Amino acid sequence: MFKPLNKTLNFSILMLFTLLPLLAGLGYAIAYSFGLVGVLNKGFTLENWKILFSTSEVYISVLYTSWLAFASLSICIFISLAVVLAFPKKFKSGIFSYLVYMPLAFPSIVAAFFFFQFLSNAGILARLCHQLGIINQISDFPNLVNDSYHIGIISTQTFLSLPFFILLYASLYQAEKLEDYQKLAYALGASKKQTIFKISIPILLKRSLPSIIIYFIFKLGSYEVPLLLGKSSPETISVLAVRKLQKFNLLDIPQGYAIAVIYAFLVLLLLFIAFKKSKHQYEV
Amino acid sequence: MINRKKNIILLTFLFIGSIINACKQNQSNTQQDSLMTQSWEEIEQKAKGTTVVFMKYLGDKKANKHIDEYVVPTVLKRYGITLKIIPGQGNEIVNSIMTEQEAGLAEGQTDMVWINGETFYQLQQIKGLYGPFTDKLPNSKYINYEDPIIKYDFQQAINGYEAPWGKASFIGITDAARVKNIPQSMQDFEAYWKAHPGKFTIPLDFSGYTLLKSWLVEIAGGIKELDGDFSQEKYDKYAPQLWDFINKNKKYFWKNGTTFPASNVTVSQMFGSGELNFAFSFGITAIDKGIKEGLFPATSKAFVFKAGSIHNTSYLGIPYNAPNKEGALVVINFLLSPEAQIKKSDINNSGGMPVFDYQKLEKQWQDQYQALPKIKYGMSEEAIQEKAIKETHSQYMINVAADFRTQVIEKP
Amino acid sequence: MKYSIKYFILLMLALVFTLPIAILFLLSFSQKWVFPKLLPEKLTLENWTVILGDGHVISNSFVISLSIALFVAGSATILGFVLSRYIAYHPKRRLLTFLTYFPFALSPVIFAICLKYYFIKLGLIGNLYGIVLAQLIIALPYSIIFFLSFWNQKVLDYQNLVYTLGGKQKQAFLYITLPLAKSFLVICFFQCFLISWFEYGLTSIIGYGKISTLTIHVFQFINEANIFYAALSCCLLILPPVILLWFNKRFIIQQKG
Amino acid sequence: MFLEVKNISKKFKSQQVLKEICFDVDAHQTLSVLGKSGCGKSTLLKIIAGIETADGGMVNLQGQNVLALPAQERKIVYLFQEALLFPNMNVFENIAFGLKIRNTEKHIIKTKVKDMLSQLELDGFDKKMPHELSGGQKQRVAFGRALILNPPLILLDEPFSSLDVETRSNMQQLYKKIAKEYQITALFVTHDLKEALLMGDKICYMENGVLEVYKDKQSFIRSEKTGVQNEINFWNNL
Repeated sequence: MFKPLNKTLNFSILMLFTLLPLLAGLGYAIAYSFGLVGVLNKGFTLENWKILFSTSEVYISVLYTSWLAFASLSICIFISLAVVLAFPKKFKSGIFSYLVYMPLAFPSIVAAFFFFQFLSNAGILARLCHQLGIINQISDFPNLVNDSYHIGIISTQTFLSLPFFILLYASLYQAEKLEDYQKLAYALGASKKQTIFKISIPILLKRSLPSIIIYFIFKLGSYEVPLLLGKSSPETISVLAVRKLQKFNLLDIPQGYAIAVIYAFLVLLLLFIAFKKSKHQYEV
Repeated sequence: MINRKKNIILLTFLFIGSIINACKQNQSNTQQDSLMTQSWEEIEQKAKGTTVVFMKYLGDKKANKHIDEYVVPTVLKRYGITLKIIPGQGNEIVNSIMTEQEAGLAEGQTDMVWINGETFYQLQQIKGLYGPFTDKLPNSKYINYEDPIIKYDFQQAINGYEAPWGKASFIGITDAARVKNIPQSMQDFEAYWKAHPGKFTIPLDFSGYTLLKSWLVEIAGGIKELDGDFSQEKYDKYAPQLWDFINKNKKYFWKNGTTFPASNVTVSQMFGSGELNFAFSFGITAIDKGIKEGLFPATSKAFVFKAGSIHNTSYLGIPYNAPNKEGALVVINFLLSPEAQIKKSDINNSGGMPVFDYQKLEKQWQDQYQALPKIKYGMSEEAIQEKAIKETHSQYMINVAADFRTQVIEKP
Repeated sequence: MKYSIKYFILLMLALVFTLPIAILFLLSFSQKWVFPKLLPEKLTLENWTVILGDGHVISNSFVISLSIALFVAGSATILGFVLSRYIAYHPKRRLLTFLTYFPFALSPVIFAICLKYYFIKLGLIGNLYGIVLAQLIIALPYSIIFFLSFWNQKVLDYQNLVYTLGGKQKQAFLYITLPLAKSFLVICFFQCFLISWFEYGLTSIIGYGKISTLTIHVFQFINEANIFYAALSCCLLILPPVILLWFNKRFIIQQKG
Repeated sequence: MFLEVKNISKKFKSQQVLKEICFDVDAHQTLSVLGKSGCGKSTLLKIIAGIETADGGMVNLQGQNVLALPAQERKIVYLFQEALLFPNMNVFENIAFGLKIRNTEKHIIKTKVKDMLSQLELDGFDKKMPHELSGGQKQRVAFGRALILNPPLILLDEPFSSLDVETRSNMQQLYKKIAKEYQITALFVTHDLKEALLMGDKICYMENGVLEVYKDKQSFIRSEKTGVQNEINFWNNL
């Protein structure tokens, strides 16, 4: 402990927890999807991949998952930027510096459960509308969960990632000396609007880009929220993969693994981009 | 350094390769072993002090409570067996056993499972069950294994590989106060949906798929047409009509048919809250249970779809690699006993129909069974029995489940 | 006028952050709550007394979850601290960091599905060892990545300074590195605790339902539509992080001062 | 000779940072090393201090080759560009650190540190935390932390470069005074021409990993590459 561990030992432990599970897991998924392992598989075949690509299910799922991640992140970034630029000091001390952490105490499953109770047709918001005389019966209330516009999922995801981005921008605001830049911009004759849109936002966005990509990857993999609040179709990648692996048809299992492989490569690609974008920055 | 890295990567691949090879080895087919030659007393003796892991569906609050408060403590007190309940149903069970098989594990994680239909069929396909074992159970004497509803699980002979636990019949639930003329045929339903949009949906679980099968039977003109082995030809003939029927009408469903709830539990809740006018159940006692719980309105009524009430039995099985087969046998035997069966049938507990043959019971059990609180709101056992129809082959269930997704859910 | 809008926004923000907790607690004390009643008909302590009563599954799960989370957080923090140092000063730092990011970024459920087979093979399914190992696979990379920003040139300079002043490695570690890393260690421990404490998909697959952590119970209660118990177990899940956050927050502020 | 450095070379990847460096320093003398940033000065100091390895060569301190010794045993103190006061310790504890890890008795530490504090004109600062000090004060504490060990050799890596002009000249004066008093032998690295001339008894110039030693200040001033001539011309032409 006091001495830096032996290099080989260090390397081995690191590989044990990073490369090994990765290669082993991915190797298994690939082997399964090509029919090389599995009780019901009968040797090498391309059939599973062919079936997978012959239906639109998987394309739609990838697009849908990306869209959900994109939408919730955009809203979240928009709110965080607005809030931080409006109240740059609120989150450094005082009650808000504590409150802002609250959503961090929510596992996704709890957040999903709460938003279901809050937004569903017989939920708290609907009851409130009923009491206020806005709606007369359950069916008058708009669909906010399991809905076609994915409002339930997007609100939950936004709620879950809000503290991260608020705190990120609040600290970047200070670290990047944004106040000085703003003053400089004013001194050079920029209007308030110009300063916000030409100086503050571009600086914050640029600095946070790697974090945004990493967060995007996390959102791609989210499982509990779309499981509880999503529609039966389309499904996010994780939900689709798990369904293929655990639901009725045993012959779907290899396809489930194929989806896992596709997802893993997608993550790899995005990570690669995130790394390219951050030459000297490793923090999330 | 680089060399070492290469070595490790190489080792990893070797590791994966060896495991893949291990999978290809023959799975053990030695089902019969010394276990069955033991006397029942020896089995009970061996089971004492052990733990039995029981994987079952945990979607029914009351049934869970019954297991927790009656079955688990009784088994512990009487046989010294610790019964551990873990959640899992249908394909999750198949999947778990299958992965264990792939890993070549002699001892699995579960000792007994609650299964039927396609799960049994799939487990048999992968030789995932231990058996035959029902002959060994002393309490088998109360059960008529020749009764077709017990002998065949979704048209598949059980051959002693699973022991019956409960009988079920598929019924619809509605609220007489809200629905004056209860629809029964598909035509009735179509008319009803158009008149009252948004009040109906199909859960994506075995309840929903059984409803779909009921309609498939109705389209086929009766269960006779779909009796026996799975017929792709017949399926291809009738299923498209079913999908047409639903696609034509789904805009009148809950949330315009753009989504379907994951389980009947949700549907029952929405029925209770008035969001939906129909729910489904496999137990004739479900309505009494629901009213008692305060979930359903007192005006709730049971009804049978035009095709009839699909009857099936659910069973208890033992995975081929169960580490504690003796314990599982003892627990299963207990669950088959008249005492446990009567307790289970009580509407205050799980409800549903017992699997014993009433005629084979001793007098005291007959009396006890008669003394159970009678159903007040649902349909009587006799009334449903009249309309009972057989289950179709499991492959219909598998196909209906898969095609409902591709033909209905994923079609805009 | 301008100020009132600002305060309104702040008020909304405060509501967004607090309302969920308030509602979950309200639900956990409720029993009958039929539409369209805004408030439950019955507020009672019964749910809590039943669940926190002797030997109830939930109180057991609480202890199990807590032990797993503490253990995972502890080992991930220590191991991550050591391993991140190795990576930070490694000539192939970028490559190693990239490798570490991968298990961290991958969806735990999908990861679990792909690894389940090996866990079964190694007898690590359905027991605590398996869960701890599986969660470590997720938490350790986080910890490593977290500490990478700690091991900068300055820390190295501090250590070298101690050496040139005649300090041994042990002394440099105890007197300098550890105090410097204190706030990092605390925050990392907290985050790893949360990773384990919140984990559902991976734990349910590797734990096989045999190890019933709190999140698994939440899911089960949701599945059987038992919303009051679900809310209660949600509250149990939220409470420790909220408390820890409070201390953590104070700790961070103290460090800055 | 007190310190003899012979043929020290260092390569980072493909870049030759130090090329066959040779020089020596007499006891109680300060050698200034002038060079632009990135010329290899810091690397040279780090090799002598033992926190960087050399590819080849020899460093003799009081007749002993120290290259094989770990940093802890060389008794050479390296002063970084930044003061690097331990943020978790107050001024007293910072200065006492080297003594404490040598398990020196408490009362001895106390007197020694007190003396050092007054030498450094820091009386009454003992309870202050590093973040409460100014840049010059921090640098003085860092000095004290090194001097209290009575090291045979001190390596100073641009210690005053981050200070403002006034503090800087104060510190230079203070250093001269203390160097004399404690009979310090030191290597003083700087990129500032004036400072190099001021601080060093002897001066050398480093460029692209090559070190040139001038036998006296006059030859240093006359040399073309050191930039002294430019400077003189500039002032003359004003």
